[in-house]
Amino acid sequence: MRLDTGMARNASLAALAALAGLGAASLPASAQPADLPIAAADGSPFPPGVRVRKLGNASVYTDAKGKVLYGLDMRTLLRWAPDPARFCDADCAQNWTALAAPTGSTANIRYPAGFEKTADDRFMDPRKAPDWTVIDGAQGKQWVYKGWHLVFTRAGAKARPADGDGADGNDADADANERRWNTLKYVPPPPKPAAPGVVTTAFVDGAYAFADREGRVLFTGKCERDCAWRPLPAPMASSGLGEWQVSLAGDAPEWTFKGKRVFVGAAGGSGTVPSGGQILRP
Amino acid sequence: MAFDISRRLALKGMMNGAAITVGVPLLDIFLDGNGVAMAATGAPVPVRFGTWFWGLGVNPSRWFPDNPGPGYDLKPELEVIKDHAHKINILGNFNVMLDGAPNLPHTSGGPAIRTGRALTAEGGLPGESFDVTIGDRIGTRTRFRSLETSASGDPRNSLSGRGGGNLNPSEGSAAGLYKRLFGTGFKDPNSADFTPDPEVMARRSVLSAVTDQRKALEGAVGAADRQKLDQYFTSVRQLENQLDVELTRPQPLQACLVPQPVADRAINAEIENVVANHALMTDLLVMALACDQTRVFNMMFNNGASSLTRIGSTITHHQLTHEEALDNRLGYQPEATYFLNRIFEAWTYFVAALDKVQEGDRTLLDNTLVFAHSETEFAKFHTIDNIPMMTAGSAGGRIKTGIYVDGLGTPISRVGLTLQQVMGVPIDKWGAKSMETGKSIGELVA
Amino acid sequence: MSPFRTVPLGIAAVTLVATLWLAGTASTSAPVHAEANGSPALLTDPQVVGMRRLTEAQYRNSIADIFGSDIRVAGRFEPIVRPAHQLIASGARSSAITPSGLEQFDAMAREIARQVFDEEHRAQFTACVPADPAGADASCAGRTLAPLGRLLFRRPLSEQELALYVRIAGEGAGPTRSFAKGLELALGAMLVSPLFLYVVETAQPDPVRPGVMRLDDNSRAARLSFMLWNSAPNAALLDAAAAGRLTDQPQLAATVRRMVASPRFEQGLRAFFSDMLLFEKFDELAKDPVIYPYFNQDVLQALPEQMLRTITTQLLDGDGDYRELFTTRKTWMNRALGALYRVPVSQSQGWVPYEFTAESDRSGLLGLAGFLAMYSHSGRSSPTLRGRAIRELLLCQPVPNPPGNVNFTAVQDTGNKAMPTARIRLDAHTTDPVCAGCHKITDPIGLPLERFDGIGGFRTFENEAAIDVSGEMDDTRFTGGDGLGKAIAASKDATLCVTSRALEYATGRPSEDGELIERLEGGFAAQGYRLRQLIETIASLPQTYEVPTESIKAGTTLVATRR
Amino acid sequence: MDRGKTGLGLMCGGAAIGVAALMALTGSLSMEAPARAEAPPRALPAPPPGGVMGFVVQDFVPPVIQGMDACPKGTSPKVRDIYLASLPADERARLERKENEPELTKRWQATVFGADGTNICSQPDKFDRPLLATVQSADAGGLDLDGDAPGESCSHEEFTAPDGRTGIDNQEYRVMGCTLEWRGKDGIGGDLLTGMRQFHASGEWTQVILLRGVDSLENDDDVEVIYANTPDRPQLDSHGNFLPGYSFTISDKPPRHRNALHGHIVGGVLVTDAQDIKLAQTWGQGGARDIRGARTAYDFRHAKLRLAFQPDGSLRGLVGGYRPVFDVIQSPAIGGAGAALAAGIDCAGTLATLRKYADGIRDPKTGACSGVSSAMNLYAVPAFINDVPAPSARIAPAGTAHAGNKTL
Repeated sequence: MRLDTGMARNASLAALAALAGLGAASLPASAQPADLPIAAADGSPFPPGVRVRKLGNASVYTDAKGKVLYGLDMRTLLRWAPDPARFCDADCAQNWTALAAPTGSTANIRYPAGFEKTADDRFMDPRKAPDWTVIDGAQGKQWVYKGWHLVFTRAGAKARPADGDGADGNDADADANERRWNTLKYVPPPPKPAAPGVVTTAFVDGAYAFADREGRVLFTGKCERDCAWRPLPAPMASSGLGEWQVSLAGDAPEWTFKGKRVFVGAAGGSGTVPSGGQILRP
Repeated sequence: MAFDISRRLALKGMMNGAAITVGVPLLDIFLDGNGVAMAATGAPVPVRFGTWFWGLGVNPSRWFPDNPGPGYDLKPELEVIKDHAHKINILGNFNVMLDGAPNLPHTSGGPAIRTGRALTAEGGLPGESFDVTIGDRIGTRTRFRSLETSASGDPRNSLSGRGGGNLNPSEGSAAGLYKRLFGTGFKDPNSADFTPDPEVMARRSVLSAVTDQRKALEGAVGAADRQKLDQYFTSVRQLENQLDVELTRPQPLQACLVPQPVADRAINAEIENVVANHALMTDLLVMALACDQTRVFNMMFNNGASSLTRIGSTITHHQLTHEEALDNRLGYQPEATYFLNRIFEAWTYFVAALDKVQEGDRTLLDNTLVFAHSETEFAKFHTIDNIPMMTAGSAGGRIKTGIYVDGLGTPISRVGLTLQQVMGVPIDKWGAKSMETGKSIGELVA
Repeated sequence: MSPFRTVPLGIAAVTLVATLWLAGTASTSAPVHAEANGSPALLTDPQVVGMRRLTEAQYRNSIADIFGSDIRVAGRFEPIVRPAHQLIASGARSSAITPSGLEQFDAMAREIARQVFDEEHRAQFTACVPADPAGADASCAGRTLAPLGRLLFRRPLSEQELALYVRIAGEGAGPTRSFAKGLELALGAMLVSPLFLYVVETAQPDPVRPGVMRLDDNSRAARLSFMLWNSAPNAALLDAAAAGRLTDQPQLAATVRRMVASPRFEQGLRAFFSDMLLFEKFDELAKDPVIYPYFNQDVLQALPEQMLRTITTQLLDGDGDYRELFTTRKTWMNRALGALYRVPVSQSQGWVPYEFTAESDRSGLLGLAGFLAMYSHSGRSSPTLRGRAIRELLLCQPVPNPPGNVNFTAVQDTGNKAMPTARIRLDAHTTDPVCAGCHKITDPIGLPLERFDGIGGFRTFENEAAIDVSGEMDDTRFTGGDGLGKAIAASKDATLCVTSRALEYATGRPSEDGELIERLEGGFAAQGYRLRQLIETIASLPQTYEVPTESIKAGTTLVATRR
Repeated sequence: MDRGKTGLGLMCGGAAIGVAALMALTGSLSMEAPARAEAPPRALPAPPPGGVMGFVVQDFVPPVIQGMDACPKGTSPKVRDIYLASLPADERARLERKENEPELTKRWQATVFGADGTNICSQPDKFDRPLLATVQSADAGGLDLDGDAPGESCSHEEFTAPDGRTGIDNQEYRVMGCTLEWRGKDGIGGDLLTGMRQFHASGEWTQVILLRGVDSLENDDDVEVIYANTPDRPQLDSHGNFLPGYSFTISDKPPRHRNALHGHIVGGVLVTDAQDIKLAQTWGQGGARDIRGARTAYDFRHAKLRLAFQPDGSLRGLVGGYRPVFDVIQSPAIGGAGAALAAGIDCAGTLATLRKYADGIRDPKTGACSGVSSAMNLYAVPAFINDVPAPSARIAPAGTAHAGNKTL
């Protein structure tokens, strides 16, 4: 390659450096830290032995022995290692055990080196990675969750503690090694029910519920005379869709779900559903 | 009191009205879904749209005119466009609102302009870029829906796409562009045979059905309403004519001359080389338009974090904008500014090349709308308010030119909205969150 | 050319004639008329007595109600021009559609039709499964298009009409190899038809009063729906029309009562006031950003909404007295407006109720920035514009335009320390007797609002001079916005004005029946000036459905052009 | 054009550039601000009934003092110059000749990189680089941080503030004050002000101050001070100044920074008791952690506010505290090699110098300090502030995991 082109690359690495490996950061899919919205699983099969357990009001991944899985976000480790996948050796390895990939498996992902695109088609782009991939880690081939999170269990821990969860650097006193660790929380893949275009789903109180396009929760219930509940308006010309039918009883046509009236909550949370209303779920 | 306001008079005030028929022209140009403008001759003249991108902004105080409106004053860095200024608009003081999303350096500005949305994902676009939307309107029946080119040779340098991670890759080699355009697969439009668009034929028959209602309907109404119906059906007739034009074989494209092949040449970001490459690509693009091979194009002169270099030097344009300290007494960075001057020379070449080609009583430039923009205002600080933008050409008389528009800090999405509406995209609102707007730039719409 | 033969004229003619026929009293003689195409016979009975173009809002609401709010309506609507001192509702009666206007309607129609029959929506709107999804299916197309046509044309399609659209669907399905595409084309044709773009009003003889024509049932359904809900009639109304219930006075009254009691009435009331208060002017409102940094796009969008929320809160929540619209301190705030009014706003998004303090001097509609900014210049307030707007909009008292050759310099020079306030500048200006006449009408009711600047921001000084807000209206003297509000609330002209506007809004013509207006106003007063009641009365009034003879005989037609 | 609209993004090519840009600009503010900060409060209005006052922070910049005495030898060398300085005279002369510029560039840029893909900004701890030249004068803006915390600090020299206050701790300024980025080249600068303003106007960094229980602007020994971030975007006038009178709501979404402080007013100046203060600081690289930028923060330990009420209703003053040394170079570190190559910033050398002058965040066991004293000039205009005491539950709409940015 000619010198000036090479140097040209170098200078624009300025920009690219900033971008390198960060693309996925944009997707909620990269977000495991406790203070960020948890991305739903993509439905791809779990690694052998991995399962989901309830932990408090959330669900977390555990290994075969029921030990809670932790994610270590590789993007936060550049200061310590140019290849963050190799971060957890020596001291770290004392406390954290990598979730090993089955013997004989080959790495199919790697941390994007520098700024050049991952041209090498043996490795996939972490941004587009499925939930579970295998990387060359400090403790050998190990699992990676959603492209970025090296998967570990707490060494020596009994079944399923989740200490240190969410201590991801917001806590001023968090130990430098703790701050990047987060339990891998599980949110099931969103269902794809047959519903009118104005209806979507949202994850509310540990399960999916129907919502409108703005994410407001849909609920049903007995609406007393001149109550302030807002029905979900339906098209007059619609002949309905599966369990969703159009009621022309009132002044304005409205949707019914399994024959029940449908109302729109004030906002996203279950808290916005008035008393007497039951959240509608697929 | 000199003016007695009795109840009687009040009532009288409520009742001065008789049936009147009012016709208000909305747009003085007729265009249909395929963006066919009717030239005076009534023959269809394709109207084209394209973008011209340059990286790293300008020195605002040396670029933006002082006075909004027609006949704007030219600052040092725009002096070079002098001869074409009457066909060029300058757009300033439009803001990118990120709604809390980060200002990704050299990355947030371009996509915000092209999609009216704040970039929240690295790489790619937060939505469909308007050049693609416009292509869906006017580019569907040409051999290429659109052409993307990158004078600095980087195929990844693109701001065009349907949204998400994938961008329409740019052609970085002039030789490659020639092969794509005029190599195998090229059909001389003047010899190619013509097949009417079934969609248009279908629409034509729908309008006929509507027209057939005329006699009966008019027979049944009073005079005042018949007036309205007359105008309504005149309008339908007008629309039918436009479709008929589309259903008949187009006039030969007199300006279409197949150019000479282009030899392979080095591709790198050295400025002289980029300028030469840009000139070659421009000439090919001009013929691609004249021969109606495409009606939509995207030309990237350099990239956002510009890797342009000077002969014998390895310090890039981008590097200079940051490393060359700003002397606030001087008000700009001399070294970095060298590249700006070269960029606007290239822009002038591009505009002139389009303006050289005659199409009937207009030039190719007149029948084209070129939108030029950068990705920052002042690169040193990555400012994305007041990003420099221009348009050239009048899209077959649909927009006014020679004007400096001061956006007064309104959302930059107004530009994209206006361009799309002018090119016949049926939208009245565009953009998201703080950049959602329904207010197009009235000063420009002819 | 092509399989798309244009439909033989005969059929279409029959279609339309039959349409109009069926729209009127049932008859079997349609074919006869059809042969005697356009014969005078048509001009007698039944009769198209009016065509009112849909407003943008009515078009959008109709599409949203019929096909759902997720169907995008994108395009620019040719504006309906407001005749001087009248409502847009009256302008709609005489509004034509220009080529460029139709072009937009055509593009919108195709875009809507495309969405309705795209993969996502198709299933909901197709009444049956076609024999072959890649080909024509007349019976399935018919079953799908008939109900759509009824909703769009606000009356049942005649057999011939249906045949026409089924034919279009068939001819579309063939070459495109798609049943859905055929339906799309047919729907597109309906949406660009004058029968959709115009509310076609047809009349029938009044059985009880010979010689008098009255609107028939279908036309009444449409009129009620657009007047009270500003949208297309729903199934219930169309059924009522089909059953002839809307020409039966008691049943009509019952229907109206239900409709004004419905939450949907708010949409109708908003449309009425947007028309009465010239809200189309907000589209052109602009301010000098250097003089008024607090005026921006967010504020501009919020101004009419704040006025409408204030109106509906006062008139609908608890059926308040119309006159209190000029004295109430209850309103709504959002973030953008909060800064302009200098008040805190708790929510980042949306609106929160707010009540002005007594010291604010903000009294009802006239204390809101929407009114104050609209009737100001881009860089300064204008007592004259405000006074004139109050006269014309709220009191229905037209004020003459100023003569051409007036010298305004004195008024415009706001920097002049010798004449620090608007009052002083106007006094200087109106020493000219030519101007004095009109300024006497406008200024004394505009000056009390001078504590509000060109965008409605509060101030007590102009150029360091204290602002005098004393004023006078029809010989009553008062001070400030509060005084003005009380004066208007006490003015019979105000209630008379809204009465006449409501009647004009219902019929689409300025009423010439002064006695009727006075009588209605009397009833309005008797009911404590509750507007819901007034509109209910008007909507159930037989006169509202009477067809003035002038629209039957071929009247002369003026053609106006835009100034 | 309207300078007011000029802002700056701290990162391209590495946050370093931002820093470069940023610091290239210090000026008018740095020259006047300390004086302004102590403007004798004359004719202060009475506090509003209820004693609640709100402000939105418009200016938040390092208090650089212009003038030759701070850096007699000029600004600190860039990576390129450092490389040249390391060479024998004749070799230096040879490389400085125009025709050898490509070779020089190739060489100095090579010094940015180390073994197995490391570079001096992404992995600064892995390099041993020369120290930066420090500020030589005895004057600096800032606060006395250790006066009331003996034993919390490590040995260091102290500055005198332009207004005469002594015992000023500002080791960050001592280390960074001679860099081109902080000092600029023209002795006026001022762009830094408008640059930083863009961050604070964007809703990314926007800071608000809420005072409760203010009985007098002159003297009050008990004031509740909430110093927090808001996601709401301030409105600007045509000169880029924040417009007073808008409403802001304190962020209730993580990362959530809401510092509840206690202060007292003496002679029109509000001073808060020392306490850790955290504020958002997201370099918009797309973020090592999430799209809101690398999850960094202004992490001021043992920090204080010193704010003087102004007759026009605004607030002027300083926030000061000890920052973990690495935070100071967080931005160029995120930028990585680009920071060094495009802006010539020596992250490793800077980090080493910061460590040497560290005077705070003392480890009781080892006695070593890992933080530097620091201060920012601050100017805030009146606003309505809605407090949100407790973070509210958040729900991630489903489907958006794949549909992209709706949740962000």
